[in-house]
Amino acid sequence: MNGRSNETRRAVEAVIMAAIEPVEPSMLAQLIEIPTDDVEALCAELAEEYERSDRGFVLARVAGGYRFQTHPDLAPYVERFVLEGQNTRLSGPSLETLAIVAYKQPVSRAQLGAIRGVNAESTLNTLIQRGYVAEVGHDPGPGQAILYGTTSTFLEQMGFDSLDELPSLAEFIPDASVVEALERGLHLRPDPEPPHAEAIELDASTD
Amino acid sequence: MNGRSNETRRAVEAVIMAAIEPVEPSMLAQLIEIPTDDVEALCAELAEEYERSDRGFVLARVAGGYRFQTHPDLAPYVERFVLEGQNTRLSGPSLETLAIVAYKQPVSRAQLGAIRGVNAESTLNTLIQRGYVAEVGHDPGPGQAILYGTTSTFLEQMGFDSLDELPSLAEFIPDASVVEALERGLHLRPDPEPPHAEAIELDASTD
Amino acid sequence: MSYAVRTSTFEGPFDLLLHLILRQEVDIWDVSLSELVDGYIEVIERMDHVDLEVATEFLLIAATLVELKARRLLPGIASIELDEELLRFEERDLLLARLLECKTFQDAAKIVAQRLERGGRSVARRAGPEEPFRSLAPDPLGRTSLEAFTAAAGRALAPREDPVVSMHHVAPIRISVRDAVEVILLRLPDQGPITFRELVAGIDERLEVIVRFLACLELYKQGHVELEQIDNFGELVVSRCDDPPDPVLDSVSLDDWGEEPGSPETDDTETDDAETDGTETGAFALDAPLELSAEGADGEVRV
Repeated sequence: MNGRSNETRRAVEAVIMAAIEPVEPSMLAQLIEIPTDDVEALCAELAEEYERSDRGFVLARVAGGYRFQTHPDLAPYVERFVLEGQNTRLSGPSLETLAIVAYKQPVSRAQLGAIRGVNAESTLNTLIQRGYVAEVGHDPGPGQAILYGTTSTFLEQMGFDSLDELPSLAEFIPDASVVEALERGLHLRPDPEPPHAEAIELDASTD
Repeated sequence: MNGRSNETRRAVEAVIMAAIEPVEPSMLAQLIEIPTDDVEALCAELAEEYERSDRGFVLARVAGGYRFQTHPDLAPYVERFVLEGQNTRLSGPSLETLAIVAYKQPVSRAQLGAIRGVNAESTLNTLIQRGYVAEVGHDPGPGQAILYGTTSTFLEQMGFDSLDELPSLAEFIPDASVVEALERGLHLRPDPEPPHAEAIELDASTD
Repeated sequence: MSYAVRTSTFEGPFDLLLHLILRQEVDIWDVSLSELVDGYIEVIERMDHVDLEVATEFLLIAATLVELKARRLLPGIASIELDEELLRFEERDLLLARLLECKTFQDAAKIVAQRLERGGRSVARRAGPEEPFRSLAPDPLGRTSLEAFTAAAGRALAPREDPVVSMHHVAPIRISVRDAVEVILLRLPDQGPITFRELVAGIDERLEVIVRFLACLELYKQGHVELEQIDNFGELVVSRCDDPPDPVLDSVSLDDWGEEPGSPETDDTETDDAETDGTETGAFALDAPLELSAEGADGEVRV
């Protein structure tokens, strides 16, 4: 847009290039002395411009700020360069624990164990080691259990601007057919007959 | 030039963007599988392109390699950002890792991970980058793990004359009652034999 | 830094149960429980090492299932009273709720995995500012006080709480149903209802919650409290009965829950023991419907 000088745009590029972490729009606004809204608009324009001119990098909005990062298309080249399979995949159980922490944070080990059932310990340690999860405080209650939550590294890795971008947990609640299947599996038959009876009754109806 | 595909150009941009140190042309050539001369030509083109489209960053050839850096015009903004912006304090985790290195040096990454338990990898890299920690030798044992210790920069910044000035560790190691409470947390009873082999190892870690 | 390598598809009893039920490979009540146990043991044997938590938790679930199943086999079940039946549903619902929760997070984890994978394809620029800006930046360590540094050392080098091996299933939980009954009677308001959730607020020991739940059932049986749960998964509301049939608690019935756990017996290593123990102590008598799981909670199910 014409309202903003060329220098403003260039300053935004320079500052983000010099940063190590995502730069918050408010920080850019303060440095360059323009309204935060303008920063946001400017960054959106820049991102689009890079995309249009088919650059090998993108201007991404993650963890509450802007940063330059490589275009996902070029992962094969970048991975060869950024040694050590830094991106070794998390195991299924670790992912589940991570999902629970993400949705239930702040959460104690005991609470995690109650939901996850087993192995919460070792998977949580893996996640802490990866920097996805960290201590975020103590339970005010007796025992003062350590509480855990996700980190900005987690947001950065997910490519999320904030936790609000997590899809609602409601989306994953099993639908009626799953619930029914489970209920069938767990059914209690009120009939006096021994279990060899053929009929499979859904006695949930007696509720 | 037409001879080179768009992807090659984008790959060069991506790799340089991901790098922390300037990337040597030979390295780029090897990664992208093109002759080194082509890399040089490509980078010259890219530098010109950024200049022409008036970007806030430049592709500079420094120390025998290529890297993105801020455009000299924009120095005032970058200066202000560096002075007021991010990274003016060490994060808690970084400081903790630094403390371990200071007290336990020389120490390997594996040992660090065992003590720290969390994210030692990335915090150690930060500390090396800042010049507080450096390689000081190799473990004589098998594997020859790299050992790390603190640098003279560390001493200077902490205002220490020598490492002898580090306060005695005993001052902050929790007293016996805390250790006991932790052991109680393990739910271990004075059983004649420990319920699980792991418990022995864990106990050992409290000394 | 070695992590346990997971060689199996199933991470725990809930995963396994979920899988079995959803594939309709098994109707929990029609399959012999030993089949389930065998299947599980097979899974455990394929693991590199037996995970204590996995194994013990499975025994707890198995014990609950045995109990539910055995109760259905008892003669005279037709004459079972409505409240008995409701109790069975409640128990079933607890299991169902946990299975649903397990499934929910399994699905949520898939999205997290997708996003992480996508995010992992980009690498952020971390080079930071070049010289001369780099040396312009104030040295962060120079701004760190000695106090902050030593505090960090204390945090980092203190014996960590983290490597706690949870032995909750192994070490007997000290609280008994009898104790829990007393606690509940103390905490129940003289008038008006209180939710079960409030009764267990602040307790994060799962078995303790279960014991408190069992205590509620016991009080209900003896006519000291009313229980109400309007919806499936809804709040369980507990209120004191104005005129219990016998103001004095039936001590014999309380004893059915087992004595205060003393020193643990040593050799209950087999799953079969859970079954035998239960039967021997009259666990399936209708007036103590949840005895077996209570025994499990009180530490008789051990590996």
